[in-house]
Amino acid sequence: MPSAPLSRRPLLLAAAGLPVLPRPAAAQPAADLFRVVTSQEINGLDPARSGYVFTRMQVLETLVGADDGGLAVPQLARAWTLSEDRLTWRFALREGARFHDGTPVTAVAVAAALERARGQSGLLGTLPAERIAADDGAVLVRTSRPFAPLLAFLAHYSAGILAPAAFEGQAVREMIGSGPYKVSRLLPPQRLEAARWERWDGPAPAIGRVSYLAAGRGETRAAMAEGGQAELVAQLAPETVERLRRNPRVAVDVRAIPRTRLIKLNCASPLFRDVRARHALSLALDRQGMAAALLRSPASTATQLFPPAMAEWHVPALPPLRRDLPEARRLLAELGWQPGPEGILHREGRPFAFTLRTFSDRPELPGLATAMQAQLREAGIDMAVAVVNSGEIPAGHRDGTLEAALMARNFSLVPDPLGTMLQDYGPEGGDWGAMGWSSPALNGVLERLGAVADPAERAALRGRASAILHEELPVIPVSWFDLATAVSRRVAGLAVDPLELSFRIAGARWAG
Amino acid sequence: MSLIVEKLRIRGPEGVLVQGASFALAPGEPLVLLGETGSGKSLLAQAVMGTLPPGLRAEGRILLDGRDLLPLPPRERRALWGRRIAMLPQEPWAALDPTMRAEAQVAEVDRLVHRHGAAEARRRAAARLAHLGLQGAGRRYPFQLSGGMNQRVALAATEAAGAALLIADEPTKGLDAALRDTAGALLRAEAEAGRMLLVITHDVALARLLGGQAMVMLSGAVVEAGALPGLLEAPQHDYTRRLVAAEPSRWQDWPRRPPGRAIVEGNGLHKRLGGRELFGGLDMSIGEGEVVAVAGPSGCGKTTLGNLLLGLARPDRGQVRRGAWVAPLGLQKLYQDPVAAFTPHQTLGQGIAELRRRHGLAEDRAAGLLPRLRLQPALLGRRPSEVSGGELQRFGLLRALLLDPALLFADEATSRLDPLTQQEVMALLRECVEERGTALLLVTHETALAEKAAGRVLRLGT
Amino acid sequence: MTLSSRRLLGGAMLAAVAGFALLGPLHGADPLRQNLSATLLPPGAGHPLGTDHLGRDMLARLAAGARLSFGYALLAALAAAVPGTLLGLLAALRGGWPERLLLGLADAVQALPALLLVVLVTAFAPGEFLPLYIGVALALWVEFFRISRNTAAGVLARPQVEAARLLGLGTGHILRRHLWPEVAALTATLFAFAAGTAVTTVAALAFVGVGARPPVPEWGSMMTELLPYHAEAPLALLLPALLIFLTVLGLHLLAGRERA
Amino acid sequence: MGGLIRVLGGRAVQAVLVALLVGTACFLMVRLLPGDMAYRIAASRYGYDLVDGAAAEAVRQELGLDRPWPVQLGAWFGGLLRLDLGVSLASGEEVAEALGIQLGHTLLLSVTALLFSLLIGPPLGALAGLRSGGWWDGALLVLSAALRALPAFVVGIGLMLWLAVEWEWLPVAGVGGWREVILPALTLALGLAAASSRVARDAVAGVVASPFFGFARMKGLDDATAFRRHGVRNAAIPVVAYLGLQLVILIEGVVVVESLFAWPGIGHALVHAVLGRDIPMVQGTALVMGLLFVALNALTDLACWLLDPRRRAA
Repeated sequence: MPSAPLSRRPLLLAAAGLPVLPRPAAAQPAADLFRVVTSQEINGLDPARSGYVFTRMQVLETLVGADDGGLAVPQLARAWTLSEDRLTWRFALREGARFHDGTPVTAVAVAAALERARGQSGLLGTLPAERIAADDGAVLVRTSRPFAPLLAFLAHYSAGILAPAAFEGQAVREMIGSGPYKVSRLLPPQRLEAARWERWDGPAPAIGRVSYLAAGRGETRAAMAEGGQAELVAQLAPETVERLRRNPRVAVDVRAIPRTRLIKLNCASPLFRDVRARHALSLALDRQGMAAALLRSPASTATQLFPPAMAEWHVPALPPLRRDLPEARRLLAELGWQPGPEGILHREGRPFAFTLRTFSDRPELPGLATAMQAQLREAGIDMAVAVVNSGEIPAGHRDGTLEAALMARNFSLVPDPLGTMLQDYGPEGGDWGAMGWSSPALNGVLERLGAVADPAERAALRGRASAILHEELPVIPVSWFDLATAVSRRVAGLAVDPLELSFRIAGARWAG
Repeated sequence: MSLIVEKLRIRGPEGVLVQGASFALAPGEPLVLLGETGSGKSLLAQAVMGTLPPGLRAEGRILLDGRDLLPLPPRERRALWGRRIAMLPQEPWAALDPTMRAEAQVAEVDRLVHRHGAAEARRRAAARLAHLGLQGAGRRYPFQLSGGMNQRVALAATEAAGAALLIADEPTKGLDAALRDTAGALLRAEAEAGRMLLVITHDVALARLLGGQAMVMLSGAVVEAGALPGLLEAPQHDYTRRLVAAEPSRWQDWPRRPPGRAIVEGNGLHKRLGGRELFGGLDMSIGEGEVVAVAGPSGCGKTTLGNLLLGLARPDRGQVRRGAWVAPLGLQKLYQDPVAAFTPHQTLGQGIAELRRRHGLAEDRAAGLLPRLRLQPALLGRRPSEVSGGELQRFGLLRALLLDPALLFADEATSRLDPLTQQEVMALLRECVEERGTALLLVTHETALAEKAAGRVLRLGT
Repeated sequence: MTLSSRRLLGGAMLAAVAGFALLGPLHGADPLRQNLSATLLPPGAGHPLGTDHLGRDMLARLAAGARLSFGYALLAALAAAVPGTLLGLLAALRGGWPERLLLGLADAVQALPALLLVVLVTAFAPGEFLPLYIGVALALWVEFFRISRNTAAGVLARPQVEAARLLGLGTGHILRRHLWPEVAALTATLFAFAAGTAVTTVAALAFVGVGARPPVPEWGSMMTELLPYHAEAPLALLLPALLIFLTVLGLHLLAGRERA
Repeated sequence: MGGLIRVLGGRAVQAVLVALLVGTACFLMVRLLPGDMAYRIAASRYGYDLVDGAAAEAVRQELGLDRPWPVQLGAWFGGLLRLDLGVSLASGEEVAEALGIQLGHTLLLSVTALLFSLLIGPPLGALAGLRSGGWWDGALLVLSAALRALPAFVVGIGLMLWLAVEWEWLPVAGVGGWREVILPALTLALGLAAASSRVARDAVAGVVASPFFGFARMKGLDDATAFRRHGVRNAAIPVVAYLGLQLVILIEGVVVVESLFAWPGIGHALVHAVLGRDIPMVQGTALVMGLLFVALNALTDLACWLLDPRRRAA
């Protein structure tokens, strides 16, 4: 093992009075075990709750998967067809697929699992499906209206297919999937161990055993990567990325993913009703500073809502969002805001003050909120920060008490962002989208997008939608999202999935 | 085998504490050091043992079998402990390990100091305990044994060590008369068995019991020395004379007075304590100007009876009636340990001032009482821990007298005092009875004292 | 070390922390002023103690934090000490069923995880300081109650109290002259620890996500905020700990009596 | 024997009190919290990205959150009598089942931490007590104040970087084998030892100054023997008695340490349950923690009873 470069860690240890001695021989990990560390816990067996663990660990399979670009690829379904009327989908299954209890994966079992998943409140519940049934060895899904994003929905982890024996009534009692790895030990909410499923019908995975550990703290995850105690560490905290890059043991993969940190504003409130106020707020933000200092990724500075990674929605021609304090002040003055005591803007005797709700599930958010607080203060805006449970944001949206929220929105919740767009920026707004704002023009564009098939027209429509959101700013983009993953150099052939659908361990092998 | 002490002088930071004491000790003949608290007699014992408190320094010579101990390094002096010099602890119930059985505490000396086998050590310990009349007590813990039994366990452990020189510092402190006699006999037996015995005490009766030689110390100096009991029969020095005269058995009887109106009356009193019946169906009354003593061995319920009469405790059955004419604060008490009866957090003067304000008493009351109780006004500025036990007990009396009590309950009020001080405090109590007509309830384990002072003696637990 | 020199040392430590709190602002930096292009600077010119992850001046933040943490911690300890001690005295004096009731309550509260208490109380007003410390006080009062009740019960059994009663000196006198001086000595030591516990509990709360509202420079929250940067700026992480250490040790030495 | 029964009986009463207080207090407080409970529960069920009004409404219907609160509370106590703690609102698991697993982990962690702390704290404290006023006495005071001043997460990170990353002796975090328990247990143990070393120091100083220790030396026992025979047991009594109170620190520390070291214990579960408004889980967790506290205290009572013959006789 090469000796580590001089780090500042010894400083901390020395400051704490601990001796820094030469390290002993590295602790040898158990052979043929691929250890995954992430932040997300295992909350139960039901795919609707913790499916992401089991699908990413390739224990659980969905009918279809998605490639890096979000296009559907075969998984349990080896092929599918869509009827003329674009209402009936027919999925042919892999013949040799077997559940981990040894029973074959039949169309009946798949249909039953999907039917049950629809009954759970969750994403699949919103599917406009009329009928899911087995038909002559294939799975038939009939929708009530043409529904293009169906494949994307079926790729979602909550649509994971469990064996009939996994259920006891409606409840999931055992994790019996059909993927290349079979659960050998489960210690919820922290740990999962799985081993190669010997009767897996695909190419046998090169790596025999896998384990999953949920470590909530970024520091812990970073230390595990640093100490060579994990082969894959997902969701690295930004401040640890730089350090890990210098670590010869791991390769750090940082890639933009279709997720954006943004401020949701209550556009119905007098503060933000005028689009100029929203622009002023946007102009007051130092996105570059935050991206550089807090996110450690200058490229993640958001210049518009959609990151370049979402090539279909990102419009390079849009004027980038920027910081311009004098312009922000000018816009606010135009709206009648005058500097008052302590430099806070006042209008008709009332200060420009509001509370921003955010949450610590994503550890960088409170820090960003604190940074923005100071930046807005320079423009004379008094923003308080409340770190709350994430549920307070949709709740506040519903009861109208929300003034502003800082959050991260995933546009590939289902691999096609259109579903998310419809949910967030429709006429009623959305819990994680616009609030008190609606644009007939945008509604028209989105409606058209669902019906049109011509690629050129679709591209134009998407560009139009992006432009409207950019102009109106119902939400203020702050930064795009980098997914940072550390992969041990002991591993080869592992490509990080930008959609976070799978860790893709089955396709990896040990290096050297 | 001998101990010779030559011109032993002990210096402290504030001057000389013991001025050139010399004596010699031979096997078989005890040496008793008599004197009051603070006379330096304990320092003498500590100098021999090598346990002087830090800051004190001994000069002169202490020859044990011809070897001078004073120049020896502490480690070598430690090595003598148990094997050559042993010290019988004060208050043996505190000197025994509360979590170890009695026999083990004796046997460990044989096993760990003298390296006998475990079985042999146990056998020896059992024999020693049996010899001291403690058959069957070896399996018990110190808290399950009486004070006297604990003292014998400690003696057995000391004996086991086998030192030729045995030092006993106030071995009868806190013991009642019967136990004191037993302890004296045991110590004398040690001397007769051929040990050198040095006993430090203020108890003249113990000295008489032990016999041998005696030295009387006063303010760090030896004022008189001689053989017992001759020294006590014909004391030369004034202090010795007073010491001897202070023995209660030599007191004059107090005048007997007819009791006046009843102050308190107890009828059919029953009381159990710790699962044991103290008394059942006891009748008792105290009249104006009367002196009543309650006597008996420790633990017989003397204090409890007094507390019942004062209303500080309730009887299980029976009732206590107080004379209608008695003022609400007309019953007062003097405590065995005066230090515990005062709050340590204020000066005596502050305490008295507070009492005066509370009850609206005239300012010169206390001032007038001070000379009567032979108390210096300067003492008022001190805290309870900064005056002597005798002085503090007189302050306790002063405090009670301010309230014109009809009855004073003196609960072993003089048992912790030096004989002379005891005599002095008792004399003051007598004056109260005679001049003010205050009734007195004396609780004491000293039969002689009870008989001299009281017109009526109630014996409990016999 | 003699008692008085220990006290002197303890007083000096507290004076140092207090002086820091008072003199820190003289440095002139705004504890809230950010500079995202000068984050996590080591100590140097302009920033004598460096900057934090948002480029805020550490000296200014620590000094402001001293006023907050120090003040609030003492307040929380006081809020626990006063009712706890009073209830303890009351229980010992009154005896009977109120005493049994209070003892049972204390037992039960003690068995309740203190963190749960604090989390529940703070959930009413997230990020506010007062509930945070009220929650801490709610958990801490039990120890004061116990110590004062046990001490008072011990004192009440002493002859000095019986004598005072016989002398017709009322309960007020017993409380003032007999119980209080004994209880106060122990309470003082406990107070030192309670104040320290308050600061570290708030830090622990901030760690599990129930802390002060940004951008308040409170020592515990500062440590939580700076924890991710432990490798880049270890000093910034340890400075608040150093101040807590001085406060706890100072209070401990000042309070005197040896007791854990 | 009667003394022991009385002591343990007292603990049993305490256990019942704890159950009543914990159940009611948790329930009322969680109910009184601002914000909509259905949203919180839905958020912890499906992840915050997927919560919307519909999911919350479904939760509200499913769990009967519209029922009057006395009915809900009564239902919980009724279940408790049947040893049924209900079903987690968030995960849908049986609370008792989930706690069973978590409790095992927390017990393993706590007991290991307690053992470590006993190996560290009392011996160091005893050394200071033997020479009270000496240099080590002062150093230990400073050390224990430092450990008290450092929040557990800072100590934990330090140990993690030192023992796991720098030296690679131990796993950084996780659960599964015996090696994983060492770091979190050590973190907790240092905090505990900071306190127990002070108690041990005082106890030993007290024993050394006691007449019975002096008498043991005067009997001729050398210092080491005297301490072994008469010091250890007597000094151990207050230390063990104090352990009972210390357990509070332990249970507190568990929350932070479990979250830092990804240890699937009960403290971790408690924070999640409170943040997620999972009332049955909060009640169950707090109840188990409270009863754990009572049970461990009963154990220390028992230990004191065995150590101290005076208690056995009482």
